[in-house]
Amino acid sequence: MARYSILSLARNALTGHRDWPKLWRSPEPRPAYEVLVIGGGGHGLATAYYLAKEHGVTDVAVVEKGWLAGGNIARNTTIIRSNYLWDESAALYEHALKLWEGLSHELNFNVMLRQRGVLNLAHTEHDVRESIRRVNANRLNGVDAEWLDAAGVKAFCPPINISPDVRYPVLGATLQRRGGVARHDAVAWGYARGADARGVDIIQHCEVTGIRQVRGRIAGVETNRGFIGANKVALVAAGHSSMLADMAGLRLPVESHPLQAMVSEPLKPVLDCVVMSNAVHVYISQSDKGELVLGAGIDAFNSYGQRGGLHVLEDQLAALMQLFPAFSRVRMLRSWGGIVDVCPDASPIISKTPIEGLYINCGWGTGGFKATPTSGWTFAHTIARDAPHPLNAPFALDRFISGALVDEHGAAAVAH
Amino acid sequence: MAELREIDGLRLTILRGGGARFQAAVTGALGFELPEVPNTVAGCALWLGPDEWLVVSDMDMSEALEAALEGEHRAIVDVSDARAVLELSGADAPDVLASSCRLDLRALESGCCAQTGLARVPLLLEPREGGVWRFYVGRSFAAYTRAWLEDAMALQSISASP
Amino acid sequence: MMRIECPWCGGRDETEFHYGGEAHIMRPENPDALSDEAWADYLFMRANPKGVHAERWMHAQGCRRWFNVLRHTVSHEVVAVYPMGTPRPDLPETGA
Amino acid sequence: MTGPRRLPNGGRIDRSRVLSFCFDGRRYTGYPGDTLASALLANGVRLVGRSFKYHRPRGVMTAGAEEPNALVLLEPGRFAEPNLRATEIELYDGLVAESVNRWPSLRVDLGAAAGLASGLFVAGFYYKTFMWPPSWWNRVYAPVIRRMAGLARAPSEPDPELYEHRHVHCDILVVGAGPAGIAAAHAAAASGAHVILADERPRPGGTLLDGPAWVGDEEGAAWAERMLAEMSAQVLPRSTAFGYYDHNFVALAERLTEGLSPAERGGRPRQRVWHIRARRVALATGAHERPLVFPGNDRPGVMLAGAVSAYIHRYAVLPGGRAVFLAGDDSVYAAAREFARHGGEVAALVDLRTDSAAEANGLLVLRGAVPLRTFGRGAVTGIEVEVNGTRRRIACDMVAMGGGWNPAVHLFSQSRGTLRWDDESRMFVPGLSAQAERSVGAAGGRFDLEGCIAQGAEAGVTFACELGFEASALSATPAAPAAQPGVLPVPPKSQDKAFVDFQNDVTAADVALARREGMQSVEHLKRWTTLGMATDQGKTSNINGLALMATGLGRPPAEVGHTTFRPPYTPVTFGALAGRHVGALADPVCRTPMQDWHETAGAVFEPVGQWLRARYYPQLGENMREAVARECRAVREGAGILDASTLGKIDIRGSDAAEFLNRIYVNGWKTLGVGRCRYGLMLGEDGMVFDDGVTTRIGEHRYLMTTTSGNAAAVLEWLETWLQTEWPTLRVYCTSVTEQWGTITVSGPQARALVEPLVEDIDLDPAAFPFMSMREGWIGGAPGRIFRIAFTGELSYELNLPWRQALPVWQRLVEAGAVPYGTEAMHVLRAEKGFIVVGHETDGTVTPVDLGMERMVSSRKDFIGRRSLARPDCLRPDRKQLVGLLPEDPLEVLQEGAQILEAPRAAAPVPMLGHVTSSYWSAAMERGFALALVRGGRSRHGDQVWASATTGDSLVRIVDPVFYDPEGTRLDG
Ligand SMILES: Cc1cc2nc3c(=O)[nH]c(=O)nc-3n(C[C@H](O)[C@H](O)[C@H](O)COP(=O)(O)OP(=O)(O)OC[C@H]3O[C@@H](n4cnc5c(N)ncnc54)[C@H](O)[C@@H]3O)c2cc1C
Ligand SMILES: NC(=O)c1ccc[n+]([C@@H]2O[C@H](COP(=O)([O-])OP(=O)(O)OC[C@H]3O[C@@H](n4cnc5c(N)ncnc54)[C@H](O)[C@@H]3O)[C@@H](O)[C@H]2O)c1
Ligand SMILES: Cc1cc2nc3c(=O)[nH]c(=O)nc-3n(C[C@H](O)[C@H](O)[C@H](O)COP(=O)(O)O)c2cc1C
Ligand SMILES: [Zn+2]
Repeated sequence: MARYSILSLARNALTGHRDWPKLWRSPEPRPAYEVLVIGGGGHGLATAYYLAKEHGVTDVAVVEKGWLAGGNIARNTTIIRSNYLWDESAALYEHALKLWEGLSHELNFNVMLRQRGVLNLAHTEHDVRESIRRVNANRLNGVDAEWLDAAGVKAFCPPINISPDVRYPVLGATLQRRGGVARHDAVAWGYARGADARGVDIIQHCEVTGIRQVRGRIAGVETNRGFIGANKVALVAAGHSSMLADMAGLRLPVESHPLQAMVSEPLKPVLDCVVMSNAVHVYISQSDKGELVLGAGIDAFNSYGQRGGLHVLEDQLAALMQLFPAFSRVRMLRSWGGIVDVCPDASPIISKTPIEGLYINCGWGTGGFKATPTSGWTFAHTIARDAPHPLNAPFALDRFISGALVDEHGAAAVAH
Repeated sequence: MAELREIDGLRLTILRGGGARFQAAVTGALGFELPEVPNTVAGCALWLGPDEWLVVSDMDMSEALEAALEGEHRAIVDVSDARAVLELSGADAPDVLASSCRLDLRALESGCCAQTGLARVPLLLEPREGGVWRFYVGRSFAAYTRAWLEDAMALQSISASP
Repeated sequence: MMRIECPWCGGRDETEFHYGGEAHIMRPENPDALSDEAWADYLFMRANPKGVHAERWMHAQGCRRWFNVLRHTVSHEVVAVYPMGTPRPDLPETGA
Repeated sequence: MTGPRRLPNGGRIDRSRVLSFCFDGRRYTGYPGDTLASALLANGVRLVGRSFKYHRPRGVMTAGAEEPNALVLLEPGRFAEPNLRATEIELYDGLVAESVNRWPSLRVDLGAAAGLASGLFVAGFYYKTFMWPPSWWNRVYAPVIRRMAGLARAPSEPDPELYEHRHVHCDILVVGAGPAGIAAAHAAAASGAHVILADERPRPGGTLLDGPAWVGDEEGAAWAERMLAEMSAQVLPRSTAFGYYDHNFVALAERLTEGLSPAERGGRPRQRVWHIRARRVALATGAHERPLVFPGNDRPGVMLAGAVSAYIHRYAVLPGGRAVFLAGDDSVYAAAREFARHGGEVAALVDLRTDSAAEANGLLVLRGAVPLRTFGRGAVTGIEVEVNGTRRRIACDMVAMGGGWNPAVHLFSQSRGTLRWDDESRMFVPGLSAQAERSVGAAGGRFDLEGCIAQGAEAGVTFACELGFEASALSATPAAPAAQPGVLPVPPKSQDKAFVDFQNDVTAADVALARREGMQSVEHLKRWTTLGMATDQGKTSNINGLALMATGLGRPPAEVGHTTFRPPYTPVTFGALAGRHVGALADPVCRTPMQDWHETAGAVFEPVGQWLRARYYPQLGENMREAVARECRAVREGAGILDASTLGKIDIRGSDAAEFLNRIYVNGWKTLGVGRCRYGLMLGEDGMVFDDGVTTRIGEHRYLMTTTSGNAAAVLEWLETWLQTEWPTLRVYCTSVTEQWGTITVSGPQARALVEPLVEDIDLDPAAFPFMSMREGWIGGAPGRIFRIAFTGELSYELNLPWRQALPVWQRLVEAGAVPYGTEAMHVLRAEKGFIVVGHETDGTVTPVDLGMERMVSSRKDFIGRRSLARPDCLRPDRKQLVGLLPEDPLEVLQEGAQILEAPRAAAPVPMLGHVTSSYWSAAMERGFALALVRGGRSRHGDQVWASATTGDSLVRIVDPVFYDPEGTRLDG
């Protein structure tokens, strides 16, 4: 892998940028692999990367039905934080945040992590109580967290409106200073480049259409480019997880919903942190390019359409008008949707399955971007060792049977 | 131009039940047949659901209904207080309504009624003779609904002015 | 935004309805007789197809009746509306 | 005359009035009917903006919505609107606009230094650098990148203007009022169908206004006017269809005050978002001209040829004196002819093709030419072209280019219609429709006027017939003339920048570099280079970009494909989308019968669901704690009254009502006598507590259920769901009566004395009216009910009065000495009794057993959620259980949300045992106390543990959760 550096950039500038190598190869699929990862999103690519890097498993292919990193990784609002309520989640997401903090260097690819701080607003006494509960839990779990009153919120985020005269006034907020945003596509590209350099075959436009088992054991996958054998198959298909699980005869506690987001036209810097509000249902940040990036809640129904209804965006902007009345004259530039795989407890599944050689990583719903590094890291461990890492052990499929859910609905605000 | 007023003094009763015997008994008590066609009005009853009507009258009908329906599976519930009755009229009324109502107003004429939402408030809409739009709206929502409509009326008259 | 056909009130905007998820998930007759796995299946496991989905909707701002809908989860085309308690109708293959 | 480039006559401007406006601090004049862009061009202003990345000087390039360059900040100040396209701003007197993305000024922009280092700043460079030293990224690089990026400043003041919404249904919606759209609307409306015709521009006519056009022997604009006058369609000018959603739902943004200065707007709503549900949609959105990709194609003065014609005909502006026309298709010839006819000098008509038969009217035509570069510092002064191997430099002050046309398929594609690459015409045209829609005219790839009109009319008639209207058949649409395809770009050889995406500074070289680095899918190309992601969304650049990629890969454009078209077609104001759901109308506020009274009494409110409930009533000089303590004491020592009207109330009727309650609640209901009340707990099917409340049997087969205030609607829906979907044979009807009954809770030892004078026919004696029972009768002259239920532990009467008659009773009680108390005191009082509140003590993970209510849970029947309680995790002995906590320091009030620890805080991670769910100062106990959920807590009464809060850690003792009157001796007063 050609290393990127200021020098390499300058050298290439002199030669008219003729000599940059490809970020990754486009190999033809080989007949069989040790591990076949289905899904070239952030999580699938990170899985392949860590399989190679941490476990020396390089006989790996990632198959992606469309263009690389075109699923939810291409369309999320990039919020990164680790201030989850329950111990299990806090450990998982905090591990991710630590990986994030070294990721650009690890990958030799600038993923443009910007730790500008994430505010989760509280608008009711109930919100306040649950926010403080979470701050306390976070601190005890070693996750940085602060509680700000309304004045503190205003000081941290000057454009926000904390007037008590609005329908749902800002009473305070939790702040995670280490939280922030990153350049979503770069994360996937960086992992893809890193995995490719370690020998992983990344195969785009290769759709898995069937999962072959022989005597209860995984044998490989059928694809639109033919059968590919594999000793182990890892499903990391986000919104399409149910479809793939179904090919293996598995049912999942997952439903796929549209989740929409939008950007405004680019503006000079005006909002330096991430602001999320559960009660009025909107979240916003400003990207390095200057657009305001906004999202809301899911559309209610099941869909694979990558689009939702205008009313969801309208409600979300009405909510925004309470928080940032000055943004009223800003304009929406583009809106889009993704397909999010939602679990009943708003927590992911990173797990072995009842089928030998089949592993699944899904259910990240509206909030898996921030977990990308650890999702891959723990999943690689689970696949390579055929046993979960302690970090992902609580996120096994069997929790739906035992009832040991990790319910992040109640207290963890919008799960982005 | 549009005008909004609140109507007082109506008795509102939710009536639930079904079947031929029920129908007959209600007809006996009220003197007309309950509307069976969804979203229509017959006599003083508005269709709310396949087994549910709103009876609107000047006097309390519940005793008469209870008596007539003795032994039937039914519900007769006084909601005279639970719902406020507003009436919007005037040439601009449809435009004012269209500020938030997602129904096809062209398809609504007197003799019809429809439950729907207006500005996030659920309500029952009854177009009446003379271009009058009557709303039955949850009493606790009435002030907000009025405020919304008055605002829409004000904007409508500004937009209409040259 | 979709337009959904209430069997009683006719076509209304999606915003008037509440979505009820997958249809035809019967509450088990005798839950105590079920294994934890079988109970989990009832509680949580869903078909979640990409294609025609049998699902429940309730006309929340209208007549408040539940009904079943067959809807394509990619095109969002509503292909059938049918009452609660009736089986899923057979459909000719839709290419949607 | 307004500006040196204004033609002496012609144009669709009103010369009777001169408008004055200001751009970047300089005053100019223009006419009504001008856009800011046309007025600037008329005044000879060519430099109007700077590009995003390299801060290159830019001028007006187009005459419409596709403009990538001429972005301004309109009306700096309260009425500021960032990033508007000058080509769309209607001029008004006193208009003030500023260029954007430059500092300190448009002419001298230090950001242009980025252009000097542009050798480094190629596509994707961010990802390769700014990583050393690591700490510099956040501190140095990122802030600098951020400051460089972004276009206009964000508005900083609240919006002084309003926006509204409108929802309509129509038979046929026609988008675009060019010849095709007008013909469609005319034909459809003639049938009697309800037709809406919308166009983004102020004046209908489309391209008919852009050049000479004849419909038969009628002048084009006159034809348009006549057709519009004849038809009964609803015409919406200044209305952009920005989104085509499911089931023929199209959203439009109408600009109601466009062309008016802030002072002239008179409080009128600024914009209106139309939500249109159309049975059929005709898309007649025209086409966008494709720029040519050649080195230096971004210099101010380089424009689209069609735009040149449009400026001449719409605004009587000749945008240049001596021009070179670069033709990639025949329509450029027409523009050149118009330019010459109106006094411009055509230095040359440079045709990139060799085979055009277009009429040049004696202009100098150079065929088979290749543009090599342009010259000029501020704006273009010349161009170099290569013809037959020789280079020619031609002096000019304007270059007009046209590479062909791209149908405006945005809405079609949003409607999920699939596009088809047409090899013959070299463009993406609408393929298969997915909704009840048709693309007509240029939007459908049809470019002859006669054909556009015929196609439009045919769509109008067909739609009308499909919808059952009578429409006369028309003569068939004539066959399309042979396609006259434009040219697709080829990678230029020169090192100079040849721009593809003008706003985001993506060059042909960037496209090639992306390809070499493996970013070969158009989606990767877009995200690696930002091609097509600017505020114009690639209207002028997308097709050129993908064509370059296709050429580079040696694959046909059809295979390379296009990126996804997404709403909005052009940017839409946030405030417009929010509509009137702002300020006081933001969200419905539910009001109780006593709401006015609470407001007058100076109550502090808290949102609970859609209600605003009185939280406490501070009296002069009181803080919250004092007020709440006073209210609590009043209840414990005298009598308080609480407005409990917000509680959900559901009338449940039918012979199976008891059976139904049995299935819904964890406890049994079959033995409850008429007139008796019982507390019930309902679970989700997952076994977790969902809601609670008291239900009273008010008749043989009639119950009144109460629910928590926030959950009332959800519980009713829950009940209906089970009845309708699982148990349709149960004979039960549920009706919400929440707003039928105003509810006043009178509580305290003096409660009876206060209520007694109000009631006429109810014996309040505890023997006659025991705890947990209900009586009907007359209360303060109104027919009502009294419930003897007590959330405070004191003697209590919950009065239910008809909503409209509750306030007088409330007032009488206050006059008689009852002290109003709010939700906060209510919470303290109930917590002293160890009563839970759903949402405090529960969070969706708590079972009745966790709450110590296992004795309530019936083992003799099934109920919703029961099976889940038997799952292994619900049987764990170390589940978190409800306990009381007493801080060792009695003066301390623990923080709600404090975490419970075995020992004081140590290094993280510290194991947590649970958390404080409710915590208050108890006036009765004169100390702080709390409820908590603690791991295995029920067997730990007496243990000392720590409560860890943001404010510090405190030693606490685990106790029984019932703090006050555990024997219940006070219930009867
Ligand atoms: C609008 C939106 C906003 C969001 N905001 C945030 C946020 O702010 N913070 C946050 O943490 N998270 C957020 N998320 C969630 C986050 O994007 C996802 O949880 C995460 O990206 C999912 O993991 P992934 O990247 O691997 O998924 P994807 O990128 O969706 O990857 C799955 C891949 O599998 C491929 N695939 C599917 N089926 C097959 C098949 N049969 N054969 C081969 N390949 C197949 C897909 O094409 C896809 O590329 C948001 C999501 C959306 C949609
Ligand atoms: N190559 C050529 O010769 C060539 C090229 C282009 C156009 N033309 C001529 O152009 C005409 C095409 O007629 P037409 O009616 O198809 O197109 P048109 O361009 O005349 O009209 C389209 C109209 O739709 C409006 N519009 C576009 N998108 C919109 C949206 N989202 N919302 C609201 N309004 C929107 C435009 O502003 C315009 O007024 C014909 O006369 C044809 O001869 C010829
Ligand atoms: C964080 C973020 C920022 C984005 N910024 C822009 C932008 O500035 N301009 C733009 O056109 N699209 C922007 N997009 C949206 C993409 O263009 C695109 O809509 C999204 O990746 C979904 O893909 P699709 O629309 O092709 O389905 C952004 C997306 C994300 C996730
Ligand atoms: Zn209905």
